[in-house]
Amino acid sequence: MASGALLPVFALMTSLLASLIIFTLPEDRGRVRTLVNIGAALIKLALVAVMIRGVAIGQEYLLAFDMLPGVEFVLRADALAMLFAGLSALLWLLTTIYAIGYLEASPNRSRFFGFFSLCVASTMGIALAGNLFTFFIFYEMLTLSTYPLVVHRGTPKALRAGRNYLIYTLTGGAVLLLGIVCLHGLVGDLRFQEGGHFAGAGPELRGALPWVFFLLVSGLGVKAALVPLHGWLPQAMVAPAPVSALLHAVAVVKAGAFGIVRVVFEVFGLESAQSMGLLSVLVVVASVTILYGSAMALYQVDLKRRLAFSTISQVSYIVLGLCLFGPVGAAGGLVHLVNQGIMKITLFFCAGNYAETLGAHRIDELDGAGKRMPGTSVAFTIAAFGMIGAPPLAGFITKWMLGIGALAEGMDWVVGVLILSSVLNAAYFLPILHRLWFRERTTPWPKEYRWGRLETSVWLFWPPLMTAVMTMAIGVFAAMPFSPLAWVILIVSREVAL
Amino acid sequence: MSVSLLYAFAGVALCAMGGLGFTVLEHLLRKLLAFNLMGSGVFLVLVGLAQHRGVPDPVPQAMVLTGIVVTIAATALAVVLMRRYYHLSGQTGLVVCEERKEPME
Amino acid sequence: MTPWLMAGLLFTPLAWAVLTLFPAFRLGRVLTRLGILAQFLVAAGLWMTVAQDGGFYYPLGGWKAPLGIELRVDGLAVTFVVLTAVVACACGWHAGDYLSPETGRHRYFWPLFWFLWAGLNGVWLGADLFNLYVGLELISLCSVGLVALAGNVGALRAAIRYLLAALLGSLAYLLGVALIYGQFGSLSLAGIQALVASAESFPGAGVGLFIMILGLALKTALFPLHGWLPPAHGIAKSPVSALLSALVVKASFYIAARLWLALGEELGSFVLAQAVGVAGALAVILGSWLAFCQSRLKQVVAYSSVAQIGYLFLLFPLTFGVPDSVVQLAQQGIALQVISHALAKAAMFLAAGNLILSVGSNRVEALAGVSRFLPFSLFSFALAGVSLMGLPPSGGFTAKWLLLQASLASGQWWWLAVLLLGGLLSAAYVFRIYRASFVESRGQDQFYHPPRVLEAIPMMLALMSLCLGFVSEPVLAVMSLPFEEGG
Amino acid sequence: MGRLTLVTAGMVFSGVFAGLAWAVWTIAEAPVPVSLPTLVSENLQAAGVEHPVTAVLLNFRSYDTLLEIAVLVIAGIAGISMSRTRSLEDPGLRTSDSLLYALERWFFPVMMLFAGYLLWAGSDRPGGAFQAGSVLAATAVLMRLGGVPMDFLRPGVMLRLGLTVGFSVFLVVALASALDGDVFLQYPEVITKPLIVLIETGLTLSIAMVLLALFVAAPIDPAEELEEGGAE
Amino acid sequence: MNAVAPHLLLLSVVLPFGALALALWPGGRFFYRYTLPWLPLPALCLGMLAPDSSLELPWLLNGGLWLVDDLRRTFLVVTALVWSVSGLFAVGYLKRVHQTRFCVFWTLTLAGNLGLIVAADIASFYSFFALMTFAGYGLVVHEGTVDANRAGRIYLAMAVAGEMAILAGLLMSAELADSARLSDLPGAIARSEQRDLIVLLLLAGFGVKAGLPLLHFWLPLAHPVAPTPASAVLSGAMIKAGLLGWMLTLPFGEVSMPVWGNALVLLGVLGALGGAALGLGQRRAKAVLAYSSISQMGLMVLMVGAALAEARQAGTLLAVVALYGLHHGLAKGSLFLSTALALPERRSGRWLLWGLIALPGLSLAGLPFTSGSAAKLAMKDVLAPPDYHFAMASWLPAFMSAGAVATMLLILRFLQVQNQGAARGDNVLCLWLGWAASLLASVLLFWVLPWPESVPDKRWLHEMLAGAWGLTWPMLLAIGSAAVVACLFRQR
Repeated sequence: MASGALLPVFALMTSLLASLIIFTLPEDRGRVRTLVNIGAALIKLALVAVMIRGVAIGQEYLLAFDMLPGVEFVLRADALAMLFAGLSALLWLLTTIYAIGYLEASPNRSRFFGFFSLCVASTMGIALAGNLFTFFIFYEMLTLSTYPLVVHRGTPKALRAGRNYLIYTLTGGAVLLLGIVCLHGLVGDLRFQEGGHFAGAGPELRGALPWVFFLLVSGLGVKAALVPLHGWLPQAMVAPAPVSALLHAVAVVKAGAFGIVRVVFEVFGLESAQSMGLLSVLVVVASVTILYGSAMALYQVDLKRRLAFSTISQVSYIVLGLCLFGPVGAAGGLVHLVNQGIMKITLFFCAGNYAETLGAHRIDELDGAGKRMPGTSVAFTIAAFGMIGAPPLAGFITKWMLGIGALAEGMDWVVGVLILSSVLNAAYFLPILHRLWFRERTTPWPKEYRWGRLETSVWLFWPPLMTAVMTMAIGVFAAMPFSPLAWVILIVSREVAL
Repeated sequence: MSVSLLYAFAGVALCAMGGLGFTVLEHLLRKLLAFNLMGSGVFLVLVGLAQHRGVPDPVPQAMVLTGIVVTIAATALAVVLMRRYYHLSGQTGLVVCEERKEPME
Repeated sequence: MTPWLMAGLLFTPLAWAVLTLFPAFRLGRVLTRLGILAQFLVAAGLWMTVAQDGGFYYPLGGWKAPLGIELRVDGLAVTFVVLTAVVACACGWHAGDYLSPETGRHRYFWPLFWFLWAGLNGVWLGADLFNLYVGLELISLCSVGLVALAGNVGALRAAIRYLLAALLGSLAYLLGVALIYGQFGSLSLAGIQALVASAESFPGAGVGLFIMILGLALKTALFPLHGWLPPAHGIAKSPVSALLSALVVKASFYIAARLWLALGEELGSFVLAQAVGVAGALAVILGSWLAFCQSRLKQVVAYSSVAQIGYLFLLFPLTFGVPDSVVQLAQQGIALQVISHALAKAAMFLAAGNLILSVGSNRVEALAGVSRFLPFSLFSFALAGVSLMGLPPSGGFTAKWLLLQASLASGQWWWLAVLLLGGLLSAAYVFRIYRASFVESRGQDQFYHPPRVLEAIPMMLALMSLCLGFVSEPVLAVMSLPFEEGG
Repeated sequence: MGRLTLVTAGMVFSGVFAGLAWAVWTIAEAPVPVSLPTLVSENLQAAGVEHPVTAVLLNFRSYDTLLEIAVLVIAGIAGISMSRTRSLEDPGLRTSDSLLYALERWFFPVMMLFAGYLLWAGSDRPGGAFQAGSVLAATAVLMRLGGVPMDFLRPGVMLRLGLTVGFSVFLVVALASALDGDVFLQYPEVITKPLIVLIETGLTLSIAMVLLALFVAAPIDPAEELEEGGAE
Repeated sequence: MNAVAPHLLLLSVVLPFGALALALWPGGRFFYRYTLPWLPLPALCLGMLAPDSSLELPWLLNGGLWLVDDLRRTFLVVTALVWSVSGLFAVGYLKRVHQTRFCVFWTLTLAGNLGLIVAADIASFYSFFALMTFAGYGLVVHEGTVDANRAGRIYLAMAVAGEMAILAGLLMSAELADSARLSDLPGAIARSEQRDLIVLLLLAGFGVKAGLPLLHFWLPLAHPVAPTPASAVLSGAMIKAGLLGWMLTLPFGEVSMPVWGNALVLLGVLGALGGAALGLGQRRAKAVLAYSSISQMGLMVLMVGAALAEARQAGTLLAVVALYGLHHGLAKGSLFLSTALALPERRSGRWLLWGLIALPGLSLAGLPFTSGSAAKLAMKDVLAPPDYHFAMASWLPAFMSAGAVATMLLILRFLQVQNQGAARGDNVLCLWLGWAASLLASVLLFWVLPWPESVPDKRWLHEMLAGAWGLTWPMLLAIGSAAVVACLFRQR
């Protein structure tokens, strides 16, 4: 079926083309750029929506051709892909809107938006990749297209962060490549396949596969910021707020986590990974990361830095979920892919708003911001509570599923990790909220801008509110069809064909 | 052991000497001469080794002729380059050395 | 049809070389561009012929192999012919706008350019050891002439250094030819290959092969014999650098590779293969490191060539004493690496030329802030860099993939580390330049904008090297004829 | 150059000598599987010339020769690309010795004759285009040293024509040969010899010109061009 | 009514959320505070009038179920009443500064409080519980003083800890029950091997809210510093949420757990007496009241302990606890509100008012014919030692009497402090109205409110006469001892 093969390509192409068009636009054609940006985002959203519908009724979208002898390039839209694709398409739209407002009147916008779209194209590719080889292609493309965004400001700090980012991610990429090649050498080209490939693997494979798994996961773990591979992430927050938002919520970090999901679910298969004892190690790493990230976040005085450490902690929930062996835990991990994205993007939007409107970057500069910027602060509050895992917000759904999953598999100590991490989350988020709402402002803001009637620019105002509403809606309407949770349960039911 | 084979061994010796000269000499013209020496050695080996059984072989001879032309062309070009280099920089070696300004010829 | 294609390939460049010797620069440019188009069509036509009907031997003068000179027209050769056409096309076109017509000696660029092209085609198709020697010399002298065209002391010093190295290399090669001819009495590569397979041992010819490879390695600037390359490639005019780095060094490597693949298994030894591999590995690592340390833009690119050439020599260990399937993988990987490096490096040099033109300085730091004004050339540079780094989806990546597979399958896992480390190091130097362009400085705010066509050409090359990954399969399919005996 | 380096290099090249000598020795021991001389003599009839070396050069392996001439032309071009254009006068290269001048007037015709003989002899005994060209070039060098003005050596159309004439002739023949055959450089049976002589004549001229041009090319052009992008 | 009930159920939870919209524009913000008294009214109607009814919300969280049943009705009524009268009081009490903020947090807390009562599925119950907890923080720290911030910090820390304990407990029990309904939990816990751990987690988690001794530290800090109406709802209504949490989740009636029962009884006594002892030393009226709350909650904990220890008695006991909660909520609400009243200048008016203020206090102490007496009698009735077999059972009457004495002493202390500390002057109308309504609810309305059905029949009047002495002697003892102490102090 022609349209079946073409839809994924179109979805990929919309942002790729947008990026090319934007690159060629002169700096002063702001209006056209905005039009292209938002138009492409909308088209992509529509395409993804169509595919989601199709996948739900069991349609197959597949494009495959040989890139090298015996090595395929595969684009395939399955349920898991659509989870990630849907998230990135949705958040791309919002982030684009936000970024337009954020970068108003700053230099190098063509460059910025060009790479921005490229970055989203790569994310889309990562989502739709049908085998590890294709995945790797887009994975590295993502690395490259985010670098210019990280160093966008061109300050020494940004450049340093960019350098570290590259060192980490490229090394990770190399390790990942090694893993993929090894796997390829062992068993040839493997498409992602529900239930994995190694259910009946013989002993000769079982000797080598754990090493391959180790290589793959440590390569992916760099982007997923698993401790001790997380060093780049807190530094990368020097990037402009929309970039951090995208980096933390959708693109880079998620790409790593998503990759781990693919590897565990669709290359190794949950059961064989478990039977090889691979997941027990990973679950410890994830737990350590969760606690470490949360603990480090406590000590940060810079708002975005605190958020960055929070990301380190939160993303590992996804990995943790996978390693709980059971379908419920897996669902919890997967749904956090979406949940964390939406919550974290809200937080970064808000942090950007504070920085852009009030000039407040540090947490102690936020006293009384709730009165000055109620909308933003409400959004921030909701997202922060979501992160803590307060019900009925998105984060709660995750924690609940994870907890149930862990208990169902007899890993009770994981609940302890969850609880401890929630306490830590509360410990670093609640003081911020206190400052926002209950501290009196006595000094003028560090650097205030006014935008007429609203508390900040229109472009900046609505995106965080919308994502905050989503944070709530995801939690409250978790049981509705097409909610992330429902979709994840669909995925899990296909993955773990028990 | 024919005479031709002796040529071949002589060629080998020339090659080694030329190679030595090419490596250790600094003056560009000397290097070039060493190169030519080597070239001659190679041609000797080419012809000598092929004809050591006493059968004259026109193919290596033709090759040597061609080789000579090529070598001459290269040598001539090298000399032109060296002269121009000397005119512009006043140096006879490749190692950059400001004070030394020896006569070229 | 085929004879005319062959004529077009071998003789039109020569004819054009003579033609363009006479007019002044501008008319020469027009003539060249016409010729470029013709050549391109011819190359494409030949490629299609071979892709359809398979390879063949073409006896020149009607004399068959041991007596006369035969050309071997197979998939690999025509692929390289097409590659040459693409790169030469781009460089020639670029040079037409890049070189200043006012400088008198620039008119000689055209004939040298055409001779170079002819020589390259000769080498790709050559199957006769001595004929290859003449082809090599042709290429070397053209290259030296082109380097010297820059006209200043530095260029002359570089040209002399280059010439001496090239001559030494050629002589070593010729010495090897002499030994091989003495042993087998034949100059035809295919003939010798057949003789070698007759299970005898030929230690003398082994020495010959060793010397030939040594000489060719010198001409290819394999570490530690690379000293001549960076000055020459760094100081020449950008289109010239592009030609040299993309194609000229590949010619000598191509010969070495063909020799090794034909004779290596019998005449070579494991130690030799590994030693060459180690030299290649050192080239990759030290070359990248040196590239990282350079302060001038084109020197960075030139040292990058040293590093990238190192990869090519991994062919030697990866094809010695391993199963045929691994040999196949390694060959394909190296061939892709040659192609993608040629495209990428040409793009990179041309883009670097544009950058230098627009900032008016060749220092890396001078690029500060240029990303705001010249994203196009910079972008081409970066895209080419992607291929050098071996990141997907570039040809460099697919090449690396194949090599990784080959080293894994051959059990020589130590090359894995080289390949991966090399990629990271190349990222280091590429991004150093990229990074410099992102620095927001208060200094210079006005940059010269090169003509559009100058910007478009490197971009096209870079895109080609980037997209090569996607079409690797069909390219390799045509190429896979070469190493089996096509007929 | 330190003594140590010298000694090391000496030892290395002694080793090279030993290795090569050993290789030559082993090769000399072994039989040669293919005998090209036999093949050459068998095909000499069809080659159009009696002398086997010339036959190899200009018929069996004529492609080599074509490229060889190309190399010469390239060297010439590269050489003149560096010469100055305005004047050929280089006082340092000129001896206005009247005795030399007088001798040259005697020498010139003899040398020309000698060159012609070498060219013609090439077809059945040692000799040929290169030898002839060298003699011609030597003559011209002598005359140049003697102060004979040779305006055609100025880098202009004449010089370039001279440089390329041999090559062009060769090329035209090569192309034309394919008109009725289907392989390049395959001379038609009947006119093989005239064609070879024609080519040889052109080559002689060109070789002489190239060598002369390279000798004359006086590389003095004070206007040095800067490196791309300014100073180093 | 049956048809309306589900809608009313939805309305009573959603209405407060709807009210949040008022904060969006200036005009709405102006009116906002006037809506506070009305927001709990649907819930009140629901509690007063509606029969048992339920509402399925399949799209909510893991599938929502809200319902009203016997137990919940009592809690709903007390909660709605306290919130309503306090809201009325707040209209008069609020100052301009941060008024909207206060109203928003008030509304959110209210929504949480009402929601958690009607929620019958784990997720929405826990959601509302968390909402109440965290929004309550806004009420605690509203004044922004150093004390308030400190109290808020401790409140929050302990609340988070409590939430986490609850989460852990709920997770474990939900996993065991494999159900999303609260009603399935007790059975599952009872059958579980990890019963003790789960019980511990839930006891501790809800215990934070209920002011369980040793988990109570936040309470005497937070209740006094909050604005007065907020204190009233904190002590009157929200504190009961912890109690409700226990009742809904712990395995009452499923299995007897004497160890836990004994422990709880001991803790209860500790709270009842220790709270009183600490309260006596306080100098601020609201602090005294806060300790009184701990003390009263101690009595309820004692009953809960008994219920935990004796499965057969659990049903009745819980009903009595609910009744006691109803009584305590109304009375304590009224008492807290009265702390903000300025006493009239005229002596007669002052005495009159003072007497009225004292009335709910005396009710707490169990003055006959007050709500307290009814609650205490019911308590005495069910805690008759012969029915119980755990270690502490025989001590129960003594504990109760001691508790009564302690309560009376605290009330006296409160009255004393209040008399000394209160301002003189006029009050805004709404303050009067709010306080009067609370008094009315505590003294009169209590008798017509729907009591839990398992409470023995309302033959109270007769019994009250019979048991009057039993109720009064502890009061007299307390008054006497207080008088002695007072004399001693005066002499010195």
